[in-house]
Amino acid sequence: MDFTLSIIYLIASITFVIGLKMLGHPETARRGNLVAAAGMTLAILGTIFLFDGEVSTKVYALIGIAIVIGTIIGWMVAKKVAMTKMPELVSMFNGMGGASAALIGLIEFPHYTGHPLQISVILAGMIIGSISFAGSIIAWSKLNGTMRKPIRLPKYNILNNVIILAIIAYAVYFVYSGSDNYLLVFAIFGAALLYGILFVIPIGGADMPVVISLLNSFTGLAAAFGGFLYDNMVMLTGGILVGSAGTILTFAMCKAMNRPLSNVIFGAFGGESATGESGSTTGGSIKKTNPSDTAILMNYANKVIIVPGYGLAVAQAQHVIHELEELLVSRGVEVKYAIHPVAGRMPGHMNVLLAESNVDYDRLSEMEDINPEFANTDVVLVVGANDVVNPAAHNDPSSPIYGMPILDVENAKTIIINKRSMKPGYAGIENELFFNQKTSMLFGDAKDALTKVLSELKNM
Amino acid sequence: MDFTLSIIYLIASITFVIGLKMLGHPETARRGNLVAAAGMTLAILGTIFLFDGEVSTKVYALIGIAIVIGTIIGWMVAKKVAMTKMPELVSMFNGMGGASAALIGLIEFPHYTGHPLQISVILAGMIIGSISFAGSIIAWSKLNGTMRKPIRLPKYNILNNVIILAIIAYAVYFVYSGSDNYLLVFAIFGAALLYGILFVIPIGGADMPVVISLLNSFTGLAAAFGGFLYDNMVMLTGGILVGSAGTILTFAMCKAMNRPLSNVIFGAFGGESATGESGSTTGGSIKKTNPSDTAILMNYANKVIIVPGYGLAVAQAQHVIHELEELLVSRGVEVKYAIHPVAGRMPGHMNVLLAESNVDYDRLSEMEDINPEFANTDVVLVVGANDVVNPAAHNDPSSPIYGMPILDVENAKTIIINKRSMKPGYAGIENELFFNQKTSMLFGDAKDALTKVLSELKNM
Amino acid sequence: MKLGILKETSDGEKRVAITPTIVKKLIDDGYECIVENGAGFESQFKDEFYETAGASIKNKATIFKEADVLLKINAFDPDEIKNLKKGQIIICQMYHRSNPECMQSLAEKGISAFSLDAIPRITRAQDMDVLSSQNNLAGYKAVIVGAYETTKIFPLMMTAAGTITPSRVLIYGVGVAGLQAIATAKRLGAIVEATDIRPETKEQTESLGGKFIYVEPDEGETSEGGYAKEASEDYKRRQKEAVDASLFKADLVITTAMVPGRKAPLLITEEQVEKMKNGAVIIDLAAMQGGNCELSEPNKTIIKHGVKIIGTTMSPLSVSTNASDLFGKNVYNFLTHLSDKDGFKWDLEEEITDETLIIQDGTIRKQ
Amino acid sequence: MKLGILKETSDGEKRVAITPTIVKKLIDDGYECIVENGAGFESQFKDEFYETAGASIKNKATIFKEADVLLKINAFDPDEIKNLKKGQIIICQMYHRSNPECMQSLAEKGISAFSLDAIPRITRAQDMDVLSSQNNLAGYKAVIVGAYETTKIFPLMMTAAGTITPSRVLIYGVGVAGLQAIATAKRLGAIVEATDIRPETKEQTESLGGKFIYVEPDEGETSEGGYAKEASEDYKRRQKEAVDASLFKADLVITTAMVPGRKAPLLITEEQVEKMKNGAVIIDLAAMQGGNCELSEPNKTIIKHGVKIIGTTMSPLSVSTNASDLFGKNVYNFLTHLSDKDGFKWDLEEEITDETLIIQDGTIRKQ
Amino acid sequence: MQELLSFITENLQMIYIVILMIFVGVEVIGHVPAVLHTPLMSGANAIHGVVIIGAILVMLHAEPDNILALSLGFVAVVFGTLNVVGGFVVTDRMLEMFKKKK
Amino acid sequence: MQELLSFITENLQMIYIVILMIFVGVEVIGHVPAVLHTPLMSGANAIHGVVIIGAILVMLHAEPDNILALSLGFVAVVFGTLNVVGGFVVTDRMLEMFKKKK
Ligand SMILES: NC(=O)c1ccc[n+]([C@@H]2O[C@H](COP(=O)([O-])OP(=O)(O)OC[C@H]3O[C@@H](n4cnc5c(N)ncnc54)[C@H](OP(=O)(O)O)[C@@H]3O)[C@@H](O)[C@H]2O)c1
Ligand SMILES: NC(=O)c1ccc[n+]([C@@H]2O[C@H](COP(=O)([O-])OP(=O)(O)OC[C@H]3O[C@@H](n4cnc5c(N)ncnc54)[C@H](OP(=O)(O)O)[C@@H]3O)[C@@H](O)[C@H]2O)c1
Ligand SMILES: NC(=O)c1ccc[n+]([C@@H]2O[C@H](COP(=O)([O-])OP(=O)(O)OC[C@H]3O[C@@H](n4cnc5c(N)ncnc54)[C@H](O)[C@@H]3O)[C@@H](O)[C@H]2O)c1
Ligand SMILES: NC(=O)c1ccc[n+]([C@@H]2O[C@H](COP(=O)([O-])OP(=O)(O)OC[C@H]3O[C@@H](n4cnc5c(N)ncnc54)[C@H](O)[C@@H]3O)[C@@H](O)[C@H]2O)c1
Repeated sequence: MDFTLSIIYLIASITFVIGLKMLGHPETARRGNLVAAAGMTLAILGTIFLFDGEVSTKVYALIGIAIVIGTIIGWMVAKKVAMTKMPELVSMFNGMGGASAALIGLIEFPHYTGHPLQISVILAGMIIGSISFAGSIIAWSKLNGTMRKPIRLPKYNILNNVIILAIIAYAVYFVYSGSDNYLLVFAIFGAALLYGILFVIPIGGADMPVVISLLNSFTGLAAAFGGFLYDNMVMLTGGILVGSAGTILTFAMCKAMNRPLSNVIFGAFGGESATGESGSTTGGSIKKTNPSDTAILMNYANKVIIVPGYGLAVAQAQHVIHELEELLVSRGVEVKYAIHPVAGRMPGHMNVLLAESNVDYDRLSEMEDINPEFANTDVVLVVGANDVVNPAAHNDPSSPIYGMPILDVENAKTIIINKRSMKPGYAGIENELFFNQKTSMLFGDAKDALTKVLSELKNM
Repeated sequence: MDFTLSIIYLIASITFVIGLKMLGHPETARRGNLVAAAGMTLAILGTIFLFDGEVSTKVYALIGIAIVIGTIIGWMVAKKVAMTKMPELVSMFNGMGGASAALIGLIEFPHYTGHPLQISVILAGMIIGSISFAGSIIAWSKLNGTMRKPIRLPKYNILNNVIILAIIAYAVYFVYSGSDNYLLVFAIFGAALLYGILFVIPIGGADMPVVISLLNSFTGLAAAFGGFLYDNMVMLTGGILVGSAGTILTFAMCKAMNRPLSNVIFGAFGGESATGESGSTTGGSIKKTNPSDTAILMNYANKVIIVPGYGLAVAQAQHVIHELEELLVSRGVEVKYAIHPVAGRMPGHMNVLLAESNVDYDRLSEMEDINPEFANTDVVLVVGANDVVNPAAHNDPSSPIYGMPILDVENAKTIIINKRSMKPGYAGIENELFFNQKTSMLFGDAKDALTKVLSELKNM
Repeated sequence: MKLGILKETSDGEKRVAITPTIVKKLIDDGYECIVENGAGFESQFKDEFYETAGASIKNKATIFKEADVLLKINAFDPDEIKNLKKGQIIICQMYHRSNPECMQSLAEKGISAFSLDAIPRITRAQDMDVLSSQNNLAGYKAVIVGAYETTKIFPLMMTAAGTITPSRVLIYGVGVAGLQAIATAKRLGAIVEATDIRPETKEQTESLGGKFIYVEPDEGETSEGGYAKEASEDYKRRQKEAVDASLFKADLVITTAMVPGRKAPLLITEEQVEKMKNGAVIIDLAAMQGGNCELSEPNKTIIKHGVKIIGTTMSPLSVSTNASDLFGKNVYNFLTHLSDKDGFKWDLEEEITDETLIIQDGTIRKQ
Repeated sequence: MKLGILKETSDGEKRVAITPTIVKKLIDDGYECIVENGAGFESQFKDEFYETAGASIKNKATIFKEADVLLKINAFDPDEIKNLKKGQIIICQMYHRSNPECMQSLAEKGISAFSLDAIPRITRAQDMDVLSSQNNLAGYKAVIVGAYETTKIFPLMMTAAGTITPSRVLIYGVGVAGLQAIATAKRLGAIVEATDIRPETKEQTESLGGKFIYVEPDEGETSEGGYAKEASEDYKRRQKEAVDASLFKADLVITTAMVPGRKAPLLITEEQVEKMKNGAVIIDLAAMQGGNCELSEPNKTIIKHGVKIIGTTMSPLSVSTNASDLFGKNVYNFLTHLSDKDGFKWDLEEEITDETLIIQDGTIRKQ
Repeated sequence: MQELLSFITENLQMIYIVILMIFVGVEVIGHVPAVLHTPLMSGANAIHGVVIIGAILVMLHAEPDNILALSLGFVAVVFGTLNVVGGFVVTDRMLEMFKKKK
Repeated sequence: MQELLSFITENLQMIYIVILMIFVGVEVIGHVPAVLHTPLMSGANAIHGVVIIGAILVMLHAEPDNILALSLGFVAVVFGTLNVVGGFVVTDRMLEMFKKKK
């Protein structure tokens, strides 16, 4: 292989590693992405322009056109897409990568019949690529809303296992037999696509990110097989890197959701749905969040309002919340406490509590003063409060708290609610705020949860 | 190369990586060491028993004897050495590794004359090995007390640079000339030894751990060159691993000491000594510690006593210390506060402070009750107290505090003192406790420092 | 509508029903206000303050003559009732269930009367709830009085001259007053224990750093509309057993236990007082309702068996400035809920009006 | 050696110099103790308690006759001095510099006298320092008295009936009493500000959560042996400027500023009081030494310009149990430092003995 | 079996590379805050777009008249480019929220 | 120069391995608590004792009558063994303090 190209590939591999590393820290993430992109550009240009063999201009032109088309579409779509649609786009792009890998296998197959090793590599790449492609497309359409309900055929688990085993057995036979039957390859290709579809279809929309991450690492693997085939180091290393990092990421995501991976994938077959967890009776669906996301949101906010309630007192979390507030202030965030007149269980309960941890009196705002401020607040952190932020007081004349003035946290950009469960507060009524689009629930004892948020914040 | 051996080497390489990784976490560290040791044993046995060529029993016997001798000595010394002497032993072992690498070069040289690449690899391994060997021995003798004072020749910096440049130039010339003059090799060997000595000699004893870590990564590099030479993957990977990990570790150690590496190595030439920093006038030397060591010490202690003083109040660190105490208690550590009757600036100052953060009254002990307990206490954490733990009250009749009862923290196994500087307290007098063998100083504002300790603790 | 704000007549009462700040708000809302001279003096509100706020200062007789609505904190005394005119409306705390004769004479005058203590304990009415706002201050002040009266200090102190052990405070009844008492005593550094018949108060006590003495509750509901029900004999026995150890060690005991419409439960007998510490203090906030302590007498301080027993509900009176502030705000919220500047709404379907309107145009609606 | 413990005679004094616990320790050390009957009554120490501890209860005359050493808190009054016998030793707070006649009459009796207020402020003597131990309690109680007397509550409270703003407490003089006052007021939730002539008190104030009002100090040393020196006229002017804004907003003012051996500095003039809030309270702990407030009178409560001015040093007296505890411990430490069961050491080289022994066998050593 | 053995022996260094890369991948992700999970996934997704190099190679190697290979290759390159370009751009957009003050 | 180029091209995989190993080394150390610095150094020290394999190979390769090589090799093996055995044992002893309860 050409020396310069080798070095270029080496550099590209290194940028991938470094880029990925940088992606793992909020401050460097953006630059990391650029680093990896630069390495990728270098590798692509090198591959095209430093190619050793004879290539007709026609082919060059085709390649050029393909790249231009891909670039324009990719760029436009990525730039235009709404923030909320990004995950599905990632899924789509992932599918493209898988398809690309599968196609390579399909094309290369005839050239290598008879070399069992190469054939196995080709088949592996093709199968994995196809699964990833088909799975991603399903994931995309689920996130997209095209396919709404998880579809469950009977005996799912068994069916799926049978298919994948069949594919593997068939591939092994194929390699050993040394067959060069192109049609059979297409059959395998088709079976893999089918498996991809069946794999994702029963999984609920809320678990899609995990699935995408898994398929992402599949595609990495497929790319690595390509690297094996061509003895191309950058494909190999890049693919393996994504394969391993993607796998770890998948586990990390499951952990953040507090569920084992098997539960995400196979749990689906058990008929249990992700939204079924919310434990709510109104049937609306809630979003859960975790300390680390909470920390990031607050760290990058301009204005945070904390709404303490009885739960803060029960958890005796006044010291932690004060520390949190101080840290945020030291990072340049504007922080206030919104004190509802009947928060807690006695008049002035919140005041006693916060005075104990030396919260500055000037940071406490009365309800009337703070209510207009929620509209320009980035994050509201509701800690162990419930009735005092319940919009039923405005909306529901039949509610026992109807007519009570409340803190209008609904107007803020993001609402994070920390409590232990979906149980109601003093008034014993449901709170529709928990089901608000803008609301995320941070479940857990206030002291525990805030301590975790605090330590995440410190690590930023 | 033999297949089985390759796999064995592969496994060994992996154990090294995993072992090192495990060594980085307190809970897994010990097992990590064993994992790496197991891999090493495997690699050594494999090398001997799976060797392809014809070997006379005599040579086998010699190898056996050498290994037995090395094992017995190494084992005995390592088992017998006192805790405090361990760092110097590590230095010594490191030197042995360096010597071994250097010797390999010395022996192999004649076989490879004329292969410029091999010769450069051999020379590099030999030079680096020699420097590491000589440097380690000096480091050992410094820690050992044999060589006490840093020795400084005039124009040190220049002299050293000249020597190392000369060695490199000479080696390059050697490779290019294709010379096979064995004597010249010995000359380079000698020069490298000299450089190793000169390199370490001016550095003060307190900085030796950093130097050893640096030499450690040197030896790793030398081993890796050996790996190149023999195309031996386990040597290569093991050596590179230690080389890179050792370098990072060196920087980490410097960072923990709050000094740049250049300051450790070249600062020596500037005539500045490590103990000169203490800023004390009594000339005794103090030990500094850091939040992470403090956290580990307390985490693994059975009993910790906290001695609060006026500084705790100034820093308003009462909430943090309480959190620290709670965390330790939850980890099964027995924690008490020792309250000196005149700690702070008003009667009951510490009580007010600690009550504010809800410290349980039962955890507070009066001086008379707690004094006998220090003897079976693992760690005493003195936070912003000074006069109330000053042994001058017992020992120095001329002291203004002579005759005042104090907290006998001296009797504890380890004493950690947190304050911002070496400045005296209310009584305006020096405190010899700071210079006690058992004492480490944790400098910094109490709130800052304890917050750091706390977050280290949480990560354990 | 013309509102007349009267000076309180009961002994020791220092509060006033409406403060200058509230007068200003009422006038902004279009009401007229006339204030009896000296009404706010004891709560540090001078007559000038009222005048600045827009009220006119008049003497009692004039007010009774001119006002459409008469505002007071405590029930009207016979002298005052005599001066009422048909069609006038009065608002005050009447405790109508315990004062049937007074209701009778009011009805005879052909007036309408709203009682503030009858405001239902519903969420919507929280900002009119004078019992909560005043009991809250009572809880705070009871601790201050206790700290003032005992010969010990509250916090633990380890000093050169030896260690002072913290005082032990025991609180019976963890309602509004009890909770604030827990908070305040805790703030001052005492060891605080509390007990109540309603089991949910355990968590509430702990949320303020107090220790709860748990007594297994009677079977069935222990509370009703937020208030406690009466305890069984068996409960009382078990309560004594559980609390006695703490009682005999306590330096300060504050009792706040009440059951609406009944005599306050008897929680501390003379026999128990005898075993208490020499120098201990009992503050009985339920003294007016019969007292939680056998020996307590309303508005009196007694020393018996070495224990000082203070029977009072007067605690909020001594923080008259704040107490009047809150009371005034409650009344304001109540008033603007029931009426506007042109008159009352008389919406008898509405729960708050219905519950508080005791006498309507000379007819007694509630007994 | 026989120690006689006398009942205090001054008005309002509730403490006792030695408590039963200390009696026990003294007896264990080999001393003999006789206690005047009723001596501890007001501090909640009954005569039985002393007897249980090993003392015998006697009447005053007997004690004066039998005891080798006579112990009291306050200076001996003329009646008592009459009863002293040559060779007896007395220990109490004599304030010898302000009472030369009293010293004279004591000297004439040919006795020896130790004054507890003369104990030097050295580290070694901290556990005998009665001024520190009593001022500490005074600081605490001053805040409690303040909270008792004002018509407002201390903490901020946001309630359904509106928000109560926190009280503002201003403290002059951040010595032992001042610091404890800051701590206590802060605990109760007030906004606390303080000022002092010694600049090092800034950090101390802040270490308790208080806000310090900094006044640029005079050139040169501001303190001597831990005590403040007298302030210059210029300083006083600057101090007023800096503090006035806070003073006129304060709900409670506690003054503790003193300069040993001199009249207490005048910090609040009548003119300033006039501008203070209606209903504010001033507690002048320096009233006995001339007062920090122009209007204050020792042991009197005055209301002027709407401000209640309480002149007292009596604050520790009202926490007599603890005050006696600490005082007794101080005296015990002092006594065992100077003597053993067989008699005094009379080591005049030793600083504490030297400074406190005012009269030796009828000769006045210190003026 | 023998084939496999010899494969392993021949490609030993490749295997080292794969294993080490796995370690690197695992370590690099280490403790990433959860809020970065999505951008990280997206970034990794862009990186595996490196498969485009394979697609390019296919085309470069293809006979100019092998229509099937060329057209499939063409599609593969378009897909690959989509993966790469779209991947990096969308990641960048996701990460926009992290710019701002420290 | 040409030699170097060809060396690099020939040993490309080796270079990948070296670079990846460096990454692994760096990442593995990452954020190690300071108190583990010394044991970690000691453990790493034991690992580079892998140089003993070189020393063994030297002896294995040596002619049975090449006294110089054999004796130097002998010394090298002894040294290497010391490094390995001593290193692991002393590390283990250092780490004893970390055993105990969680
Ligand atoms: N202020 C007064 O004077 C007074 C007096 C009496 C009644 N009230 C009434 O009390 C209510 C006060 O409203 P609020 O919003 O403060 O309280 P709330 O409505 O009672 O809600 C408190 C919430 O805190 C959560 N919580 C409890 N312990 C927790 C812990 N350890 N960690 C995290 N969360 C915890 C609970 O949910 P989980 O169980 O799911 O964690 C609960 O939903 C009002 O309805 C008011 O009318 C007030
Ligand atoms: N309790 C009383 O009633 C009373 C009254 C008056 C005087 N005193 C005297 O005060 C002394 C009390 O002893 P002590 O040991 O409590 O205090 P200390 O001897 O005054 O020592 C306090 C130490 O805290 C350190 N410090 C200050 N601010 C700090 C911060 N923000 N973070 C960390 N450290 C900080 C200071 O060292 P750095 O500056 O280096 O940080 C100082 O050496 C005794 O001498 C006693 O006699 C007591
Ligand atoms: N939801 C609302 O709008 C609202 C408003 C104000 C108060 N409240 C609630 O109402 C409850 C009662 O308040 P309150 O202070 O006016 O009550 P209260 O004054 O009637 O009684 C005081 C306390 O004494 C207790 N008690 C009665 N008998 C007892 C006995 N035998 N032994 C021990 N304790 C006994 C009661 O349980 C109560 O906690 C409070 O918990 C408060 O939270 C609710
Ligand atoms: N080292 C020891 O053993 C020891 C023992 C007890 C007290 N002390 C120290 O001695 C100091 C004095 O204690 P104290 O309370 O007995 O003093 P004090 O009672 O004599 O005076 C009270 C305070 O008033 C202040 N003051 C005087 N003139 C003032 C003015 N014009 N304006 C404002 N403030 C003025 C003083 O600075 C002092 O802080 C304290 O700081 C204490 O820490 C030391």
